[in-house]
Amino acid sequence: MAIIVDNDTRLVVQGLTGSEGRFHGLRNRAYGTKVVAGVTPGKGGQDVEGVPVFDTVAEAAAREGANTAMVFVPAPFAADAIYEAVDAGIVTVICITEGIPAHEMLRIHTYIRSKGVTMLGPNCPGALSPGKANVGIIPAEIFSEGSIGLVSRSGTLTYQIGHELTQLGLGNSTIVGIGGDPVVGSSFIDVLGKFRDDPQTEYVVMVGEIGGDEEEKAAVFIEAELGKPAVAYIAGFTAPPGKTMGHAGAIISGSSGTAQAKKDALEARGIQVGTTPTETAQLVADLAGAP
Amino acid sequence: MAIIVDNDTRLVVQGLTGSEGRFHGLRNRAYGTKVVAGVTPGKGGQDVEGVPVFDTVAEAAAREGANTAMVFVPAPFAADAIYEAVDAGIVTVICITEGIPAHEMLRIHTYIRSKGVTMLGPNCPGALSPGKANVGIIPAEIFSEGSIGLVSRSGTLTYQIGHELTQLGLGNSTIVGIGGDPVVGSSFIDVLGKFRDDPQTEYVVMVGEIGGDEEEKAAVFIEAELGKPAVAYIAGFTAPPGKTMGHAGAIISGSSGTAQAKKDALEARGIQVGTTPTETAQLVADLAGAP
Amino acid sequence: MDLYEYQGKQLFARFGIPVSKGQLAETPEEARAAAEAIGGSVVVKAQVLTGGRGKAGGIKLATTPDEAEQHARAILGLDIRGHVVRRLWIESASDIAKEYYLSLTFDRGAKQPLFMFTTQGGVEIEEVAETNPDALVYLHVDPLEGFHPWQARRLVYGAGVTDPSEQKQIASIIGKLYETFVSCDAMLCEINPLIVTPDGEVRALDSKFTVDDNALYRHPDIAEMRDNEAADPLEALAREKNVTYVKLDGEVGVLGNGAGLSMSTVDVVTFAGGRPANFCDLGGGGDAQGVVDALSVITRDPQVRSIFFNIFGGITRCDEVARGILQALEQIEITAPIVVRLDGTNSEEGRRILVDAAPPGLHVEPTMLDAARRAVELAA
Amino acid sequence: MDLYEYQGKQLFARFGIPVSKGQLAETPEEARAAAEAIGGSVVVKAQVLTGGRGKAGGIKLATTPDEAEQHARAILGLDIRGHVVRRLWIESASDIAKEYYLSLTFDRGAKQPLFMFTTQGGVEIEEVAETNPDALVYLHVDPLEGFHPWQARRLVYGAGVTDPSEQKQIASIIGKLYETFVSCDAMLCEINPLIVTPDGEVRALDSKFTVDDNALYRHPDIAEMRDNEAADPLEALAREKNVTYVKLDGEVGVLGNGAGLSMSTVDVVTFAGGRPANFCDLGGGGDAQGVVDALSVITRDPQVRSIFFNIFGGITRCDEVARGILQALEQIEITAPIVVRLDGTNSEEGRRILVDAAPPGLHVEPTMLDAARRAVELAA
Repeated sequence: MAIIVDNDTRLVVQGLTGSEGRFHGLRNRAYGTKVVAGVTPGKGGQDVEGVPVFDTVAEAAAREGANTAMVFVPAPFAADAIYEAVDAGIVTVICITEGIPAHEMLRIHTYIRSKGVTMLGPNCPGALSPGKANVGIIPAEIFSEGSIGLVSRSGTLTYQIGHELTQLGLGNSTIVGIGGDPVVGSSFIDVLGKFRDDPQTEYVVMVGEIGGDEEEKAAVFIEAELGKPAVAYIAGFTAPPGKTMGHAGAIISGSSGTAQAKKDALEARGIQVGTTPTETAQLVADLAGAP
Repeated sequence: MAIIVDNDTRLVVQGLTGSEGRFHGLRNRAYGTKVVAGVTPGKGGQDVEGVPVFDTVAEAAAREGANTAMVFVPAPFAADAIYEAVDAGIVTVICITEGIPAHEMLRIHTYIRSKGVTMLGPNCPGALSPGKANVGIIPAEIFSEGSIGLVSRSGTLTYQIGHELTQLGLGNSTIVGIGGDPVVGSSFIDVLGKFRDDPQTEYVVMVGEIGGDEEEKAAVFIEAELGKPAVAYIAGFTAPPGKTMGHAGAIISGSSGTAQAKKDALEARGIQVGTTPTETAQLVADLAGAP
Repeated sequence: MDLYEYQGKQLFARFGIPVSKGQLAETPEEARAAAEAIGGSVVVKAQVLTGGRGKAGGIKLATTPDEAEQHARAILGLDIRGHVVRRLWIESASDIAKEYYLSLTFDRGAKQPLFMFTTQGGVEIEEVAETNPDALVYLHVDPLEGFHPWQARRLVYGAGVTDPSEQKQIASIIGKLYETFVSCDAMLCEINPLIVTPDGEVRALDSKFTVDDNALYRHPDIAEMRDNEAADPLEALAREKNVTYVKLDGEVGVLGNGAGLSMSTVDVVTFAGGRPANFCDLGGGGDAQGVVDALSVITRDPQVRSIFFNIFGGITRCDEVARGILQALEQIEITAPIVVRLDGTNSEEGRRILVDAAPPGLHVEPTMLDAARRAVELAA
Repeated sequence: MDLYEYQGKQLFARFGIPVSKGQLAETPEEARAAAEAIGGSVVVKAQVLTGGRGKAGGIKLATTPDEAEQHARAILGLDIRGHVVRRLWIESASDIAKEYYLSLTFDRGAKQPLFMFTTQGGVEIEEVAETNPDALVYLHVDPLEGFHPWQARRLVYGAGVTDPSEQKQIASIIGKLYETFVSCDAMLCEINPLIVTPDGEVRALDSKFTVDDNALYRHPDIAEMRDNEAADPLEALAREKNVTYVKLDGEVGVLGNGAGLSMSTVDVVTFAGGRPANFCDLGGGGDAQGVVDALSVITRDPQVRSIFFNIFGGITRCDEVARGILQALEQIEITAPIVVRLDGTNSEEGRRILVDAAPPGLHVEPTMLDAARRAVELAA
């Protein structure tokens, strides 16, 4: 099983001919992901180390059966690329690109929901289901296959926690980066719902950070509906209000979105929150009864 | 039973304080329709012969439980009135106003579908379920209660056929005017689907006219899914191409939308088409075994 | 409302779609002056609201102002499919390497705007659709979501445009055409041909442009483009008096209330063996003055030999219509006999009013069919 | 990006929202000239990117140009909540009959723009929300469907505005505010107070305006409004070098890769008993030059007494980071000791490079926690 990406994933890389798209697209293929096509307008007919390139996503879907898109096109063109993927029938869109204007994302968010599309990002590291597929920029070698679902707003922090889990002998079902922008395609709850329905996933780790109230909402969901043990980590306890901390979405507005508020909300629902990545991994290990 | 309007209808009249809104709103109430509210921005707090007037549809819905809206506001403001009704939770919108730009209606059509709202019009006479409720401008005294569902793009032509049915001793479940504009809220098929599910309706009469291809689509539906005997009438056999015949939607574009093409499509599906209103009524009488 | 080629091009230009330089001319002298002002070779193009101008001799190339004047003299006054040429568009002549086709139509069936694009332009699109359907790319646009650049790419690549500069120019024109279409409340925007010049420039060489009549209130500049002189004079008169009137070819003047019933009335006259002279809809609420106005238009048609009044009262009150008829008979000289059928609201009173007054040549009939037959008889 | 009051008002005015006449002044003399040009009584308003100007003495009424100059002299240079006043907005004084509140915010939770309107303006909206929640009307707008006039009516009638002229003016301002918000990619547009003058005119008397940094690329005019001098000088330097840097108050300079890990690193320093001097994110793909740039910003802070490098290599290659550190040590004078923790991609090679070079004051630690403790110790 696993969620979002797996052996059924047939990936089209939008922006495959760009340097980043090429690097990560081929890296994903090397991992075993079925990278079936690339799309770069005007470069249809070319190929990137054997991966055929098309002018439009519609062609990639029709000719190669692509069902998942990874978006690597520059921010000013990324929103259009996402709409194109959705309108071509792609059901999972993973947008690595960062810097898409928040208003564009409001519209995209509303639109993809009406179409039943799953989207990660923008500004996300992608999703990795160890042993099955890797779509995005997550360094797969850190992770091993297992029963822990990991969902995070951050890339490197995820690697850090994944690394600590691996050192404790624990593996992952799927590692999901939802992205660090103020509006992203999937909320924590969306991903937690998928973990709930995934038989491979037995435990869940949620890695949040300051800004917004998705962690607070997720706390309610975890208590009421997840039905699996969960542990959380929150970054940004020492962040000052009104400052954007690297991620466009990581900002304390007035008194809302603080790490402490999120921690309190989680603990009030009986969810343990680690103070450091190390402690968080240890909490999972304790739950999972690892060595 | 009956469809669209009935004893459960709680009507708010948008534009109740205008001369037409007032005249027909009160006429509908006199028939027995539950006219619970009017809306005219800036006139909240007034009343029209005991019907309370509100500034917004949201208030009319919250305070008087309105579930159906009749739109009588001038064309330039009618689209906004429709959106307002939908966003206030109204589930049935009947727009009498004519002259709403077709592009506005494209957007409204797309929007109401996503919200599951039933809409008649614009440029329609409304709906009458004899003995239950009348919403719109249909002269109810011509019609009697019975088992024949009548759906039409035209007002007076509907009265003509209804009159002939009444003279033959036949009554109606509901008379539905979908409106004469190029884009209306409900297609023939939408209304036929409701007649199919309505136990009171045993026979159906469809009154079409030149323009578009809704009658052709309806022919397919009647044959495949209606499951009740149906008769049709089409107006405009002698209309020249490229001319708008009174209704904005009644226009033959190039070679499409002719009355003959519609008649042929209906007859090809085994549906009888009357040449005159009188003959059409007689065909129904023959089917229904009336005196 | 249909626009002339040059009017459509003016709107195209307003939204940034490239068109050739040109000027309007209504006389041979103006055509010469325009050719001089534009310079070089020009094309003299008849402005008529119908197709087939080329075959009818309505489009001519002129290499000199002299020649432009001569062509203008020949084309002005030409009758092209019933349309007399009164305006010319004098336009800088284009070298044409390729002819494409691009249109955006209002798809009533799908309830969405529909793009059509093909590299097989310059001929009727119906022809392409029949003989080479794979060459025609269709694309609907969700009216709430609006247009996105990828849609232009899908059309351009889908139709097999391979030159990168053409791809870019056409994609840009496609986006601008959508903007034009929505901003102008258009029902049709067609560019045929969309040409590529030998130096690779893409331009709209023709335009077919229809605007939603119901939306003209918010486009006063477009509403002003209407050429009232080009319309049938009776239809122009009707528009002035706010009467819904369409001229037909026969002898039985027809007047009904409501579009559907009026169409049905015209049909019934035909089935009764007569030829309707017109379609005329009194509208939903017809009052006495409306009846007078409608009759004054109908009777202006010298072909009319009888008049058939078919009224089913709903909101319309039949007594009011009866009074209108009597009033009209006083105010206008009406020689044709009038057959009246009244039913519905206040029909008894209406009939009584007419029977009591009993003006000469007025016949009251009980049913729509009876009345139609009588009117046909009287016109024979 | 936050805008000054006067910049927000300029954008308001561009979209037709009424504001008072005013001029910018950076010296007392300019303030006098502005007051003369505007005429009548003026208000001298400190332009700072924080609230509480009034209480801090940053807003003064002047009835003469002399007085305006005096006020300007007093206000320029004031420190308001850590912001030094360097600009003044001299504005025609308004008579105020009523004070309302109107805002449009980017509601991250609901994923929709959110209108808030109340007739209880002029105070902090949080106060109204607490003490008089029924007076505050909320309304979300579907971002695909866009704004409709009924939404303005719902706000205006919902808040109990009864005067018809006010209703009309405010409804119009609401529509324009939505247009402003969407067209400018705003995250917040707040008008507090929205005043009604004694003669019934409605006007925006203040503005709070935040624009999405990610959208500035398509608003070069707004991007130019940024006042680089108002920012912390180190943050301004960082922006110039494209380094993601936020100044904090402590002594341990922090540098991580990725926003989440960098935030976590700052936290861990705190939990280890230290005080972080900054947040600094090397970004996802950090190369050697990026490391040099980041270090050059961090070491410019005189408070920094140790530097903590926390890298988890994914796309970032640890060997590249190690080379960057060595390069920086050659190019910049760095006196503070550096603690480095490298994990992930090429971390072994990275550590080897550092251990082999063994520059003085550089410490390599095996884990994030160990490294944090060491950095805190070294800063003590």
